[in-house]
Amino acid sequence: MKNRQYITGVYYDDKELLDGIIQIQKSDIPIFDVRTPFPVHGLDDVLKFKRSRLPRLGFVAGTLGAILAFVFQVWVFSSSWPLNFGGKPFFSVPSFIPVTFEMAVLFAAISLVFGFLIKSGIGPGAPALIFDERTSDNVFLVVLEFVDDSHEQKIFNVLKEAGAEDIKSINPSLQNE
Amino acid sequence: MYISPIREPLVTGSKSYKQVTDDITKPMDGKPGRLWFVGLGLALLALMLGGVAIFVTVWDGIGSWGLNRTIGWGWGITNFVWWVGIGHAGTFISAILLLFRQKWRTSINRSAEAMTIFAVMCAGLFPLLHMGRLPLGFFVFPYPNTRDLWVNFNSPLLWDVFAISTYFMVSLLFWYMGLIPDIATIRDRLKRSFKKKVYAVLSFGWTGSARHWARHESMSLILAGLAAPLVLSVHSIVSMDFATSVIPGWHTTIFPPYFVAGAVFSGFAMVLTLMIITRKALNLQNYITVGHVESMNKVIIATGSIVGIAYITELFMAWYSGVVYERFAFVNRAFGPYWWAYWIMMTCNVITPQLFWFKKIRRNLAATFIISIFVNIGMWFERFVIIVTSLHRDFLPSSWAMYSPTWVEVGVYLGTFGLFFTLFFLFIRFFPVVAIAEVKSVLRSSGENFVRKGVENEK
Amino acid sequence: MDNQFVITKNIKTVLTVGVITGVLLIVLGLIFGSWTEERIWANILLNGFLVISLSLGAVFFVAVHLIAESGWQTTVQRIAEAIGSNIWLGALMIVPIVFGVHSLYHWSHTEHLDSVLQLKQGYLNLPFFILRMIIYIAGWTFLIYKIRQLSLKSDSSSDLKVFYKLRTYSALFVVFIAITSSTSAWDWLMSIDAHWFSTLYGWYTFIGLFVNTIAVIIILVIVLQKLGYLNYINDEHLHDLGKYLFGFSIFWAYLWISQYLLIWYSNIPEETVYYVERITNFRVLFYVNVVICFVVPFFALMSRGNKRKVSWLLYTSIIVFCGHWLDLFLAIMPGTTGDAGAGISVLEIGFTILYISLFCFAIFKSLTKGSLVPQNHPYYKESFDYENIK
Amino acid sequence: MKYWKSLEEYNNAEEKDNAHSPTEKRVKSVLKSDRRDFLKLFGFGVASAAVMASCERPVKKAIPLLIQPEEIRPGVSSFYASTYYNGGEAVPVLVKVRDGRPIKIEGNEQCQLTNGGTSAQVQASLLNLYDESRPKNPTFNGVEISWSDANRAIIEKLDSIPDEKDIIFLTHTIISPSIKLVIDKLAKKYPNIKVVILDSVSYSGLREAYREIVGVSAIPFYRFDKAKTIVSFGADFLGTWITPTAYTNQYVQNRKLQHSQQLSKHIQYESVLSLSGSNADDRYVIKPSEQHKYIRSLFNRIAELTNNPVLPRAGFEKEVENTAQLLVKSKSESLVVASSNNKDVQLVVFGINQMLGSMGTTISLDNELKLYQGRDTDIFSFAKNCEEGAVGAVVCYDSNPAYNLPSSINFKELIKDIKLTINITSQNDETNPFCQFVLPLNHYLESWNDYEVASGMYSLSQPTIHPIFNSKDIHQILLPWVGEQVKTHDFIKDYWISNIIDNQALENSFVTSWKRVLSNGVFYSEKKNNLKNKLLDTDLILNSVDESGGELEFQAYHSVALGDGKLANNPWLQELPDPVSKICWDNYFSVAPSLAQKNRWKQGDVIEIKGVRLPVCIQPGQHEDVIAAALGYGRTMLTPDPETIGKNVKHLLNNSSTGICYYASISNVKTTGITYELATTQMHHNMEGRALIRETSFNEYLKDAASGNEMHEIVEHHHTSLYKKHEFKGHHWAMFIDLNSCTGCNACVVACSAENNVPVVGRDEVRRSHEMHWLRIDRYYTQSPNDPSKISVVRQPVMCQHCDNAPCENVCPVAATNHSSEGINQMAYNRCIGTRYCNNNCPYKVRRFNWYDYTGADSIPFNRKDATGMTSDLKRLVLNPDVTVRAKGVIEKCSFCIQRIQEKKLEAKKLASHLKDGDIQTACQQACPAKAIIFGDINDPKSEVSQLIKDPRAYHLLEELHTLPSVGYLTKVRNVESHNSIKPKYKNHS
Repeated sequence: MKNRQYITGVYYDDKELLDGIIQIQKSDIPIFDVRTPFPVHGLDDVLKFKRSRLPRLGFVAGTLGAILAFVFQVWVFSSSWPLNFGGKPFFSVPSFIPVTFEMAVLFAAISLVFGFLIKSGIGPGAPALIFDERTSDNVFLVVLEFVDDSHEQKIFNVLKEAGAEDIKSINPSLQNE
Repeated sequence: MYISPIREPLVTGSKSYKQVTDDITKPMDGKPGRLWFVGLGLALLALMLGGVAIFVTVWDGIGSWGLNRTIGWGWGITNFVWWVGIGHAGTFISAILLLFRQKWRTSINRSAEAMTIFAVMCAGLFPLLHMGRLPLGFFVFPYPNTRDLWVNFNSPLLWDVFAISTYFMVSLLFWYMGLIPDIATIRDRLKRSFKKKVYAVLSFGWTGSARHWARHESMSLILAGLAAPLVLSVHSIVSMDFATSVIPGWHTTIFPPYFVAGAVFSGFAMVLTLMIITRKALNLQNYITVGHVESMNKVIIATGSIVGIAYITELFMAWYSGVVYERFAFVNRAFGPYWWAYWIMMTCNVITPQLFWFKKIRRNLAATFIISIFVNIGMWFERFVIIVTSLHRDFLPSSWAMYSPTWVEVGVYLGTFGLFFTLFFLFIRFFPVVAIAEVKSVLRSSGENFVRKGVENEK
Repeated sequence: MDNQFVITKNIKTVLTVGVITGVLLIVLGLIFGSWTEERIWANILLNGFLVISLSLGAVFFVAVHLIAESGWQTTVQRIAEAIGSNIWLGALMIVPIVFGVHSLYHWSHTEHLDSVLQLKQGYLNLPFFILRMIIYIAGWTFLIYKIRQLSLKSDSSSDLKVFYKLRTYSALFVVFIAITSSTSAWDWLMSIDAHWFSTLYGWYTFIGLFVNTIAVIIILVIVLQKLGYLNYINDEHLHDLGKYLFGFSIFWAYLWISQYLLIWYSNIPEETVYYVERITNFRVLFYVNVVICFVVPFFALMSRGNKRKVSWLLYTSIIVFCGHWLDLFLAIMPGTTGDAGAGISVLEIGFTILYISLFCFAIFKSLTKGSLVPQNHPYYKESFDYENIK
Repeated sequence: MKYWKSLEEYNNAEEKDNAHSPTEKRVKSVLKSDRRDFLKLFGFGVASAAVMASCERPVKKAIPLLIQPEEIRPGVSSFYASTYYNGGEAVPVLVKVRDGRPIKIEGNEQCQLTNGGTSAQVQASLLNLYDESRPKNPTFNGVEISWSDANRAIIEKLDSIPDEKDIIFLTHTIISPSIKLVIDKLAKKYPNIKVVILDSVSYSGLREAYREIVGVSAIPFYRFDKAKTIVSFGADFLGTWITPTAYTNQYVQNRKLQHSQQLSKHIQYESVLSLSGSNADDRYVIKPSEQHKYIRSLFNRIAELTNNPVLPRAGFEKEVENTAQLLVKSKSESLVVASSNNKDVQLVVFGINQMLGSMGTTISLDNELKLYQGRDTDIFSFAKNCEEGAVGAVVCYDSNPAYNLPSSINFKELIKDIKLTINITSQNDETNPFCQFVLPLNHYLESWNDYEVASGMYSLSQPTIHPIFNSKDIHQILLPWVGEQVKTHDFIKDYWISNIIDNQALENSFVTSWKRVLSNGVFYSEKKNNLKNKLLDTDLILNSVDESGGELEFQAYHSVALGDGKLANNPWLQELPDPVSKICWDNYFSVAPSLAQKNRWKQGDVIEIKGVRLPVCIQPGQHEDVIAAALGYGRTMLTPDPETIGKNVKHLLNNSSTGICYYASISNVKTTGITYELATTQMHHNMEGRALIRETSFNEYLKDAASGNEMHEIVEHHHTSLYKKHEFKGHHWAMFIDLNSCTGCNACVVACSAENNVPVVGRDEVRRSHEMHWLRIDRYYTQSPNDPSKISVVRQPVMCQHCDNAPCENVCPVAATNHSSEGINQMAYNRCIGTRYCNNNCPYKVRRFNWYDYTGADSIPFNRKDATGMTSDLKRLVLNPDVTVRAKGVIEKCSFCIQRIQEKKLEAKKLASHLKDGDIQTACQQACPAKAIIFGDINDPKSEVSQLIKDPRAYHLLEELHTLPSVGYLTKVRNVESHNSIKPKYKNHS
């Protein structure tokens, strides 16, 4: 496998970043990544991200949690060992609601977080591919990837046209390896 | 996105993105000041006292507390409910205000969430400690066992086990997920060092990739959507510890929403108490502005009034019910031997927050600080009043008794303060108190005269 | 943008037909159905409370958003105002119950009260009941009149002072309604079952009427859009209204279960009597109520897409409206008509159609009285330009 | 041994001495040993006690009632008939023996006096068996010696006493025919022996009055069961007077409305609110010195009404008018008794009874009571003789003169010059330090003995355990002195054969008859006294009564729990709350609220009278000018830290040489400024208008049996539920308590503690409301507390109500408490984690939490909290092995004596028969002298409880909460003209 090379262009403003990206997209050069210090509003539309499937995951997990909790409680109370507590019926639905609800939330929340971490490939101690340490500070970075060296200059130009500053070819440092 | 010009800026002082990062991460640079060490030392001292008190409680027995055959719960459960309530502000701010698109939450949600977690840790101690047989506490979990005996799903205390642990878990995840980008910021600011490695591990390899951000936002929103009913459910379930009983003063249907309102009320008061000091100590006046304080005060007055209406509703319904026990319970609250607790509660919770109707007071930091402490005290007494005055004179006058705490109970309570502040001091030292990324995201719309090219000078 | 609403002939026709149908159904019900005096009064109370509660809910919606400095609601503020400003109609509709007090409220029969009701006489007595009614209606009407007037004023004046004054009156209204919503619910609804009491009842009723108001606002918004107005209301606004309906339906369910669970749990006869009556005599409706007030909006509006679908939103809102009508039905009927009125007949439907048609007339009339969006509102621009987080 | 000046000093001295005593040391070290050692010792202790008891116990002679004696079956209890007698009342009992150790005392249902009833003291007397402070070996001047050495020395000394000097045998009343025979034998050998009876309580006045009338000292046999009108002047016959257990049983016969429509009328004149007074229908509060005035007034009024001669120089108190009318109306079915220890007053009382014709109906001379034979003049002359040097030897037999002698006699001074002093005692009592010889006496559960309670009413005691210490029974102590070597059993048997059973015609062989008597424990002969009373000669009544009462008077009384104080070293009794004041662990000066207000005294303020400092207890229903305190206190209790409980108030009484008087006028009451927290189990005394105890008047009851209980029907009618009741297909246990029969005597409370191993927590813990009693008796005052005569008292025993809709069960997170299929609210102790949530939710507050390690069952070492020594090696032998000993941090509560239910169910199953109603008796039910507690299966249509539930008087406590309790109550009906019954504020839906 060939060594990947990247060219990065810096923006200092999120509005300019969005305009710049639209400009770059016109040139058919695929954008490898955009690094921002905070979630830039509208960026996902510009980059044409599909809507995340995390909500669906949360719903499924939550439903599963609720069903498991409810069925377990019913089983415990009416089948495993039906005990008479204060004359309450064995199948005492209102009593099951709180635990059912909590388990639904717990399942949904845990699955969401793990879904997010796994999908994003991050986690405790995961290596980070960092192009510019300032991206977590004040720099909006557009990262373009090239394999063929001949493309390098073209990309440079595109970025320049798109208003990017501080354009450079870079070999990213891997944090935490 | 257009923002109406009559809105107050959320970040003052014409901050650039860079400045935001610098200002907020400043406390993490260099050596901490003497004040910090003094504070931490005091907190550790209180924690040690708590440790001794806990040892006595577990070793000697609950008899070392001031409880008796009539009053089975006293300071312990009062503190439990109080701490859980305090915790609610964090979740309320980060979940419900997020759903309501209240942008001013961005400056305070991080520290409020941290307080949530620390407060829930403190709170969680009490249900454990109040058990007569702590070593057997694991019985509350429905694990398969040779006796084929499960747990009692009818018990609100069991619901608490699920609610509090879920709440703690979800709050922790929510908080930490929000923290990841900021930890990455700190990581990226550090020179190669051991510290940097630690932050690198903690940052989960966050890069700020647009794709991650999109996913992160989506997850945060749903977590907020989950946390909003969760925060309602937690204090509702806590309230059901009382409301499901038949004890007059405990059994009343308004408890669930009223407890939630009370929890947010006390939580905001605690956030204010701490943030008014923290913003000064850490020089964050530009991020936690008087406007923020005013917004929080508005929440205080709203929830305080809800709580007040609930008090009056309870009082009226006790009379209206025509039930002798109900009527007596409330007369006893107001004029019985614990009248002072009731009137402290009434004064602190219902009367003092009404001062916030005046804009001048609402925007006055000193006044806010004092009133927030009043509210903290009042909300503690609310739980004390509910627990102790309802129990000490219930149905059979033959069993009526009095309750006063022992040093052990007070010690455990102080110990939880120790725990809370130890964690809080460590938190402000090692993590950003304000959510850096989130503040940056509202800087454009709500920063004071955000000057774009100001950044150039910082290169 | 056509911001001036005009009542067309079609609207008039539809509403006139509604009024006539309502009257016809009532007459039919009276001739062919079995009815009692109690049932007539119960229907007057039910629909009267429904109408006045919608007015209150709508103004609360406006007021609470104004003091919370919310921007997005500016687009629907006038619609809510139109509903709210007809408080006089609701008052006219509910006041007649004074004449039916003896049919509706057991406590009014002072000649044979048991010991407990005697204890309650300090509150539950006719003169005080009427006095309270006057206070509620006078207070509401005054504050709503002020709010409406100030809001209309902003159409012609760009003075921010008007806006701040509006906010002050909104705050006053919120405080006043915070107390009176509970007490009026105790007076008009809870005291039907004179022995029964629940501290949550006031809040529960209030959240019910608030959800109902949101449903009605959604219905009106969509209807007006179909009539060609409000074209500036886009998916984002509908999404927000949908979230509202979704969220408050859950909140309503939370209060419902809070009240039911606690009473179910303690199982004290003085409290359970309320639910026992409903579960034995109104078994089906009792559960249907929960399903259409909670289960339907919960699943229908959970996904983001559904909240942005006009028809989906409209049908859900209509179902929720029916649900809260049923909720009121269950609050009123068991205590007044007992098992005799254990169902919904042409009489109930007739009354409701009649009242709602009259109410709609009034709402449309109010809509003509100003621009459909407050012109000089400080959040005017902000409310058109925003997006929900995905 | 050192002499001591004060009790405090005595305690210290004793403590120091204990340090040298190896046994005391051992006990102490056991108490302080760590858990592992403790378990070893405990295991060894139990095993050795069991082995010792089962190997050496006199199997051949003891005959169990139910089980054949050949062997002891481990885990199966045997019952032995015996008799409790401690110088006061005598109560035939059955002793439950398990694995060689007595663990419970039950009443003997064959006894015609008590019908199986017991008292708190009878129940508690078991614990004194396991009292480590008992003298363990014979001692001479504090040095342990052997029995043979002791006997040799004693005989030598006795022989050396010159004939002109008396040998005083100072004893409590001996009602044992066989001991009397032994003493006769002694008297034969030593003709100078003189028996002086020193009772802890003097009934000399009563006896002397009857001596006047019938010629010999006698206490007649009262029949409260035959009396329609009972008038008592200060006599607490339900609590402490003569034989309260028997009287309670008689008294309630006319209070049980479920059996007949008869209700006796009880009128009490008294100065201090007593147990009897609190049960009275009408009550008049008078000063103690006024008693005779009122009695004379009553005499004269009745004399007028019955045309009899009146007494001279007697005023008329108008309060007695009504009493007189009632008495005359019920004629011979009347009974007047008085507490006065003055012969003349008792003569007037006799005169009243005679005029009414009660002699022969409610007062019988056929079976004269043998109890309390002491004569005050004997005691004073004994003292005089001692002072004059006319006494050569004093032998004390369980009479503890150092404590029981009137305060004007200083025992120490009295006997310091006497050559031979012997104390035969089963207690570490106050007399021991002053006597040369201390001879340890068996506990009654270790001894053979016989009793004649009343003429012709015999009972037996048989040993149920081998003597724990080196002690002997009285026969074995005395017989060697006359040179006889005969076993007690044989001695008694011989005596009975020749004197008691022989008289009776037997249907069977003789030996069988003895066995049957042993097995029954009681024997009734047809023997009658031939005492005849003569008519009262009014001239006989000397006007010697001192009429001048002080402005402020002191009244000494005996507490129901502790009585004369003989059982003071008994944690069960000390922790028993007084049935009136609800205070335990101390005595106190009880004062009327108005007096307290006048002097600005608050509850617990210490005041001083004649050097006696005691805290004040504000007691409604007391005469304003009277300060009262209980006798029987000021004794030392061997707890891990020995302490003196309360103060001895005897020296507040000034005794003339003619008799002991239990009141005195006092002046100069000093307020000390010190406060002392009294330990009490009830702090609020007003029902707050709640329909907890429902009562009505007899008139209203006759009109409508449900009167006062109107609420029950309303509540039943409005019971709605959101879920169906669980079905109880087999048994459904239930209990009913007749509030009209319950006198509040507390026997049930001690019985429950003994049966269920309920921990004793000590004074400090009671102060903190940590008491553990599973069964408590709630006591409320109704009416205004400021009018002492109007105040009325209601009582209600409350234990777990075993609700079918139990609020407690719902909330336990770990399912440690739930409902059995037989309707019992059950606790799984080993599952309990101690959240106390159930306790909070219990509307009856009957659940008890183990705040500390009271029992030693906790797994954490060094944290035991045993203030009363109840976990000592020896005391643990009293534990009921059928009931779990609860650990620290666990909730416990009444189980309906589930162990008894299971036992009887198993028995029935083994016999393949059905349980009969009444087969199962809970401990409280069994102990109750009033038989106010009824237990049974509500699913059995023939059972008594299923009949009672239909009784119009039946209701449940807090029934409006719909907790569906299995315990029910029957309304209290007072025999009063009209009754301000509390109208319950409860809804009735119209």
